[in-house]
Amino acid sequence: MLNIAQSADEAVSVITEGSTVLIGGFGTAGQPIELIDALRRHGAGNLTVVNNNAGNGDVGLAALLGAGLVTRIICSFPRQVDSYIFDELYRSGKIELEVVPQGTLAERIRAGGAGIAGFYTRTSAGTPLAVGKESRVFEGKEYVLELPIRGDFALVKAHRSDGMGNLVYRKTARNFGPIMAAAANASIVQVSEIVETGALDPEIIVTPCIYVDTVVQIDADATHGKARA
Amino acid sequence: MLNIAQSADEAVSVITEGSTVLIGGFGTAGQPIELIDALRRHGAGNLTVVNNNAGNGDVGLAALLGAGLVTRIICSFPRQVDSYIFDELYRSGKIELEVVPQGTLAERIRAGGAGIAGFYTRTSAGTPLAVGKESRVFEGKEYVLELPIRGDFALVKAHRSDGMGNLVYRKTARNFGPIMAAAANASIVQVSEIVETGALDPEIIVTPCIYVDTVVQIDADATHGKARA
Amino acid sequence: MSFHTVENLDAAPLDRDAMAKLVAQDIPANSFVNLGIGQPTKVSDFLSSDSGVILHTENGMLGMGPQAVGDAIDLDLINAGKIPVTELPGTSYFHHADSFAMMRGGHLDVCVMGAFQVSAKGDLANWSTGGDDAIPAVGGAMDLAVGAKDVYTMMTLFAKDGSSKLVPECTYPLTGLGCVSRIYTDVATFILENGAVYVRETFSVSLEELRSRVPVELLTYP
Amino acid sequence: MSFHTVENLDAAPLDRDAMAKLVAQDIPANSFVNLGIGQPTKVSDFLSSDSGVILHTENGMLGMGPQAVGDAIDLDLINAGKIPVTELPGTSYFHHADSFAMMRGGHLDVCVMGAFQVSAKGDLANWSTGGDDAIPAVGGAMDLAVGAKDVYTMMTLFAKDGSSKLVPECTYPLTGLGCVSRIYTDVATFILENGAVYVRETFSVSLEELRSRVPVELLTYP
Repeated sequence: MLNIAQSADEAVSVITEGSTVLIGGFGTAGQPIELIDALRRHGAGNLTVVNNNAGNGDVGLAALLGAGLVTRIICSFPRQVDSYIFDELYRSGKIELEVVPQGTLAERIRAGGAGIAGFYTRTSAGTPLAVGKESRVFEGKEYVLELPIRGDFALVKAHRSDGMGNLVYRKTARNFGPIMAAAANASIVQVSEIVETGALDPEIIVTPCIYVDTVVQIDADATHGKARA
Repeated sequence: MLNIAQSADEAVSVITEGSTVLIGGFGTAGQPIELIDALRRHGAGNLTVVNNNAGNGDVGLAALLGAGLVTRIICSFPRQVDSYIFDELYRSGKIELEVVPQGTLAERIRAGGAGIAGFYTRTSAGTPLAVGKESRVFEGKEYVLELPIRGDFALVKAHRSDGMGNLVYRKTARNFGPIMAAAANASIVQVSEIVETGALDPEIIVTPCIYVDTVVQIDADATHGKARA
Repeated sequence: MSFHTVENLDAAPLDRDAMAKLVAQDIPANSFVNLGIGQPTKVSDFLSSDSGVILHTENGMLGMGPQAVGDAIDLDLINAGKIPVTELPGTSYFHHADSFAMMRGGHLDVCVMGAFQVSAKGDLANWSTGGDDAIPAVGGAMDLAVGAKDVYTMMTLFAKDGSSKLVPECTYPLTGLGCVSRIYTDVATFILENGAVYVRETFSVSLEELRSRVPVELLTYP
Repeated sequence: MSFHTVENLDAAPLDRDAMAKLVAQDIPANSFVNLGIGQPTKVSDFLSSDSGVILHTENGMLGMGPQAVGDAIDLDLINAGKIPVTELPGTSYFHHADSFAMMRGGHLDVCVMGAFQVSAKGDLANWSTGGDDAIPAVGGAMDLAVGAKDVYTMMTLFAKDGSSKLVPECTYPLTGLGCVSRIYTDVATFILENGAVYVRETFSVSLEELRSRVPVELLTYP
């Protein structure tokens, strides 16, 4: 049954030391920044974080890293012009990094939610990122065996939720949200608006409520996108 | 670029002898019956058909089988109270049958469209349907290696298409349509209505136009569902 | 959960409705549930609207409502048994791969299926009688068997020839290994835990009679 | 396609805009195309609106329009380079797993990427210079390399030290094996077919000069 939290701090209060946390977003689109900030305040440490990137500037995920709460990160593109907090942690050996091609990252998360124990992909075959991984030839081409990623928790930003936790997203802010919600034991979702159950057309729901545990409404004005239609 | 056919017969005229044809639908919901009938009239034989079932009564897929055009069928549930045409062909050795668990069938088709060369699933492990298949233990449990299914053609029924071939479906008629459209070299889709490009909300499109080759509008009154909203 | 074994010697054997009602009562509130085709479909008739139970149907719907009648019948809106159904507020639709990902990924709390045989270890046989002449057809049974957190089965305990369908090892082709957690039958309900079979209650028969006819060690709760 | 090798000795080397324009002209009409971040993004400026080319961006959009400016900027609507963009009629959105399934499944006709090195066999190196101190970061490059039917690369032909980036074997870490079909550079364009490298045209340099500086056998079309 959906838990509707009154604040981001309340929503993340269940996250425990040593958890694996899947964090949605690609750039600022779909980034659950209020939840990430609340997680930093919450202070549970020794976290493994799964995100496409490794933080920008000194806000959001970068600040979570800067607070020393993350010991391992799985991502596709850590190095950015303003990823200086991650860069410093990495170079000083304070954070462990697993780099995964972006599509393999997405498919591993999807597999985690879908009960797939492993899959073979062409991506990275013959490259340094396949070193140490099992590979196999199908129809004359080499494929790499990749394993699922699951999270204890997911932090996701969606556009709207109904009272049961059915979610819709907005434009490219959808990105990792649906697959992360499905791959976590408990999904915590910030939305711009909670609408009455039945107000969302069943045909347009992207994340069915079975994948959502906690929802918190964060005032749209406080989020970083343009005002939402 | 989308081909808009003027009739079901024109739409299926590209299908050649010996093709593998993915056919959508679960029961009558989402069953592209006018396309199936046109394929029977077209007469290309030695087909491999992938469908959840093996036909009912003496219409649609059952009639296609009855016309002797199908030499192999991959499905999850061939035997039904009124699958007498299939039953007779099977018992007389005139059709080859591959039975696949329904979820494995769906996931194999999804893999076919998604460039996944194989995946490990718990489904069927330890059962007769896993005999002859490779299996492997992950975290103490046995999983079966399953391979992708692709089609030369897909016959799909959707609700609406825009002028580019973006599709939306209707209720449980969605079933196999989206994954079959993605897993075929050429997808042929019957819709109740073709609307102007831009008339479908980008957030609600289920099958992006990249997966659709040919669309044909079939008068909604001629289809077997209730009049569509 | 803690149980207490009860012998209801004076009770009649459960008919199909009574069995469905018992299963419905046992489904935890707010569960996500899949009811297999055939007899288990009847369970929905006994789920109270305030139970919060949400029904999944593997052809691509979460939040399924009761069977549709009259004008509400829409052939685009059917359940896995191909029976027209209705949608409830909060329903969502998805394609087959997403629907079975939901099952296989372990997101459903309970599924209820019929059974030909269940073994003491929870192995399930419900898709084929293995006859030479049988046309194999499995549907979603194997996916449900491995996917749901709990698999409840419904069957008569004894076959027409009087033999027990709760067996040391299934002789019919298997649907899934070690997946069944509860067996609801006309004359007793069984809880399977850690490879052991407990009798939770009997209807019309004694434990002694059960033990004489079921070739599996039957434990009881204190 | 049949080509005819041309030496444009009097032409200037192509600048970034000219290279982008050439790539845009070569993309077949009505193709589904992904333009990599950085230099390839510029190709979209030269795609005519009647080309029918439909742009995919791997963060989850098909039918991407031009860069957004002013009031059209919406931070929920960005491309893979995290630049605000617009949507065109017929746009669709999807999640990351569906987006990369579209790539990996071979549905895109063309992708255009930058390159550090390309080998004569079409191996691509464009994600890491392999420095000891480098922080690895790959993004979607490896997925694009294996997914698109045709991979076009854009680069200057020679590195700052004068060495050729078209090489017998890549020395930088690989992005994908045998995936590149065309190489657009400032001084020449190359077509890779069946393990052989053909010069399609040169700009400012002669074939003879190219052959003296590029350590790969360069074939020509008649």
